[in-house]
Amino acid sequence: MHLQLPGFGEWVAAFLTLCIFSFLYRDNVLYRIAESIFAGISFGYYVGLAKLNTLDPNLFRPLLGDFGAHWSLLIPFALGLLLYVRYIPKLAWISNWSLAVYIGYYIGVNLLQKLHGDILPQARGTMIPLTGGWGAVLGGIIVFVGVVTVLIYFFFSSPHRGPLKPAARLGIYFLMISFGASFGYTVMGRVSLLIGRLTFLVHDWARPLLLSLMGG
Amino acid sequence: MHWAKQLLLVDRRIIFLLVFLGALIPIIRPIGLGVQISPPVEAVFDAVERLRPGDAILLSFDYGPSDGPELDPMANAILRHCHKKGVKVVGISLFPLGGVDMGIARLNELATELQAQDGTDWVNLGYKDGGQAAMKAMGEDIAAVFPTDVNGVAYRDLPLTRDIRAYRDMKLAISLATSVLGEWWINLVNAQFGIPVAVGTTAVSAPRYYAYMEAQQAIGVIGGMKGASEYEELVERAYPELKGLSRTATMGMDVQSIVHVIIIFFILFGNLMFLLTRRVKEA
Amino acid sequence: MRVRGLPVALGIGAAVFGAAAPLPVRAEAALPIVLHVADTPSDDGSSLTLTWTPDPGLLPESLAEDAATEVRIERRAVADTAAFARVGRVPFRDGAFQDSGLEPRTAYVYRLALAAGAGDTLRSAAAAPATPRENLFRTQRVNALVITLLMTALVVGFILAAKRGVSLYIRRISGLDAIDEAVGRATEMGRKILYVPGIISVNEPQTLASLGILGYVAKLTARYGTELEVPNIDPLTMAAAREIVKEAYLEAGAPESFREASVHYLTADQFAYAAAVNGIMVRDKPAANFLIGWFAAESLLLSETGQSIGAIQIAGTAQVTQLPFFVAACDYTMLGEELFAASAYLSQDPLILGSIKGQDMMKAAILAVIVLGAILATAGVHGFADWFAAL
Amino acid sequence: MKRQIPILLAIGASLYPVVAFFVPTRGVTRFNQTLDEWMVIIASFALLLGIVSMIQVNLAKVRRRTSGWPFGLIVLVAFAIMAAFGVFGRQGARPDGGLYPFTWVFQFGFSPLQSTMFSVLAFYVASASYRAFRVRNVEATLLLIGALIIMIGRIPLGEMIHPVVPDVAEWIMKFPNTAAQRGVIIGAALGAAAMSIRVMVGIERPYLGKS
Repeated sequence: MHLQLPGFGEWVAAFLTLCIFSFLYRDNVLYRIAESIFAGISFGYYVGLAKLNTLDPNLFRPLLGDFGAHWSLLIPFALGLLLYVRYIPKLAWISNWSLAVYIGYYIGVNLLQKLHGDILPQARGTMIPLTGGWGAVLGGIIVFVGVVTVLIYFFFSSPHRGPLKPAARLGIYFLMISFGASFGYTVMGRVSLLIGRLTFLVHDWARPLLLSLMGG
Repeated sequence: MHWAKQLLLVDRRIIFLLVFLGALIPIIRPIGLGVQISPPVEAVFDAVERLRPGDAILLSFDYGPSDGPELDPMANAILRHCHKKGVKVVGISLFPLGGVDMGIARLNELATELQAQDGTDWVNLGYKDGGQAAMKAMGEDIAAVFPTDVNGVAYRDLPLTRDIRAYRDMKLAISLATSVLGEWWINLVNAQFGIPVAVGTTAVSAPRYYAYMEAQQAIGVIGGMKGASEYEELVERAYPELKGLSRTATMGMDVQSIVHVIIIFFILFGNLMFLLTRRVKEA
Repeated sequence: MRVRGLPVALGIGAAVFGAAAPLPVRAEAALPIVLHVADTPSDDGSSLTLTWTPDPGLLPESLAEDAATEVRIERRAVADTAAFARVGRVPFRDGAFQDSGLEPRTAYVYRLALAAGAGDTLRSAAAAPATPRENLFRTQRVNALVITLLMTALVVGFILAAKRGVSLYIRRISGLDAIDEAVGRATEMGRKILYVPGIISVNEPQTLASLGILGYVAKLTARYGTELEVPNIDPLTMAAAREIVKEAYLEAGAPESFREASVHYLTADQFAYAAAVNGIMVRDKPAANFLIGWFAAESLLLSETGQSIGAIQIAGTAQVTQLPFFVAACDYTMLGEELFAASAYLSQDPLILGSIKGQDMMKAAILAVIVLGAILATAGVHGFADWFAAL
Repeated sequence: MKRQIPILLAIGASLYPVVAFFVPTRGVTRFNQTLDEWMVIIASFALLLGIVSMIQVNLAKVRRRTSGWPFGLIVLVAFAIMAAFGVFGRQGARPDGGLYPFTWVFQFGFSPLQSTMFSVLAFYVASASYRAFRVRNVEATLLLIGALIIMIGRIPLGEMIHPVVPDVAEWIMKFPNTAAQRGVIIGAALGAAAMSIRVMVGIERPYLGKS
């Protein structure tokens, strides 16, 4: 495989990667520069993304291409623009109209997503018949007891006294085991990211650089 | 126990160095440890394996570059699997910070690796804003949400999606998700439109999806780089002719094992010192 | 395969109805499958559902065993006399097909076609004409309607009650006792208290809850004369925090000991902020650290440095991904909802109080339903649990 | 008038998806579909809303030369260049094989920056594991035991120690973890639903802003 010098892209990426890693030593100006470039690019990316992927195909092109059929798109267009009027003090109150529609819509969608898509199936999934092989029964009991005690732990209308005290205690133990699992998985996730970066530095940048230098 | 106190307060940067070396060595000299398959990943593999040539699936790239090391290998393995099965892939993205670019990269890599054809084997409809709004609208009419693909070709003119109007015309939706988007595919799309959903997620969010899977709201979950390496293994076992293609997750797991051992040692050693110093104080 | 939107009732209906109809003589050309077509319930009147008994015996021997045998669905509107059009292809074994995109109030006739090899096609007798009807309510979603109405009644009811001054009981969150103890210890040691209200602005509920708890801590430090410092990453949160601390010192009767600079702004960048707060911790060695509010990955840096300088640390967040690290590194952690319950307990704000009470009652209802469901399921009664299915 | 209209709009916009969830008639579903498609466009504008305040903050910082103003300038310049590549250019690969500038800057600028920023956390997890995670009480002990089992069970080392280790890890995920996650999902869902209801009945009005 012919290894040539790492391309300009690899050099830029490697430089920025090392700038961020320099924060591990201590906070320094190189890190702050890279951090600012990151903030700037991400905001600029949103602009290009929205224009290229939504505003052009779903709004501008239909309006300009065939206005007759798509005139109703002027309504979302107007509501979208009105959002920006909040930066003009005198007219700020109008922007609340489109904000109300925007926030209201997602509130309505979210309500049923949580009640119908989360609470109903999760509650139903806990109504487990305690029958079948001992493994399934044991598992079923643990899930049932776990859900009940965790819900009791997060119950605020009565003090944790009498039977509720041991139940809440058991609930916190279930929570701790699941936090342990999340901890383990998070460590896995963070390490995977490190592997990704070091693999890039070694295979895409350092090795082609060294080999081509040695190769003369 | 003075030296124990001293050891506990060692400078943070020495620990950084240890982790750096622990990660670097296996990257330069891979070890090649085996891969153990877990049921949630096998469930997703079986779901794709049951599909028939000509069936279509929806693959949503709902992640960004910082999740690449975990989810890119998953995307590669799933795309190779679908290609081998003759399953059509409809690629979209609902994640703003880079989802569309991850999709472009993975599908182009499939095209170069297995000569899959844009437009007939797969199609990339690109990114759309709106999150739940786009998910709900695709329940009735995908073309209304994605009037064109990422290159500007009209939805109607794409041969692959000619008879795909909405979710019901596809057999499975797989979301490669980092944030809460993966949960929306379950508690909104699966709950209200019935299409089976599988989620490939970063390790950080994997534990949450066991609760959904156990309630049959998701057919399976591929969790983190470990899950990706399992799917890579399953695909290679089923399709030996794919051997030789890059398996970044499986290679990554070597490093994962070494760094895990280091961190496990840190936790045990740190707590041993903690217990020793505490006993000294009490004595 | 469960066909979308095919409720259990229709399935049973088809089986019963199928048995009653006289079985046609086994004609060689005709496919002896009896097809039933009915309006798809809970839809906008553009869909009909076809069902048939997927008995392999009805198929020619050559195809009977093959599970993947597919039947073609053919449709013709009763009004137009044109030939049957092909509208779909489904495995015979499915026993059902849902046709959509139809005109409401228009009668349609369906039949099944099977390619029986050697070019000839077997066709079933045409089913009785059926007309798709527009339905007014998705009957299978009555469970969602019940839970939505119940939840709305509880939340709105308790909020109105709280506003009318009805006293609603919420238990004292044990996290508040941990706060009292931490402030007490800091006062004994005569060292500073550091309060970090999270890294997001005031539009986040967790930040508002944290500011409520900051008011409580500030009243204690004002009364005991302990030094309090509140470093900020967000200008709006800082302004709100400064107001709350000033008012707390006023209420505690020590307005003169309130120092404006104690609530100050550091930087906007997540990791630079964590590094700066770590600098304060290492330099001033506060006796107690409070990390309460919305946190991301920098929670790790803050709690680690706090632990290494021996400070007593109280944390609180609803960010589930950060809770494991706070629990492992801090002396006490308020988990998720406890953060909101603590701020409701302190502020007695009717809006938050009423909401938490409403949620609590729903939790009690869900608990009862789960216990009842499990008992019934164990006793073999699955209808109760199925009622909760999300269709 | 300035307050009633937004309140009515918010209540209407939140009730409509709920009605469309239950009522499948042709008229209701058709407008529901239109509203979803419109919201995709409005959400696109909302996504860019934060940019105006970002520009205001950084412009003020540069104009007043407050501490760290050069970094504010870098943010604005990087923003302007990237936005220009997006608005005037295209995305994806050029026909001749290279990348359009918008995608090039993303792949070689944004992507390494974001990935590296998050990969730094692996170092912090490691140092916190050594210096901060202590079995100081029963809860922390249970947490660390669970973590160790999962971390060992999820790497090939676990299987080398004993073939049952990965199964124990899987069992923990399938039963105790599922139970606790389910409790948290139900709790969080109730909290979010309560917040939605407060806005839907007009008790809480987050859209009215500071006016």
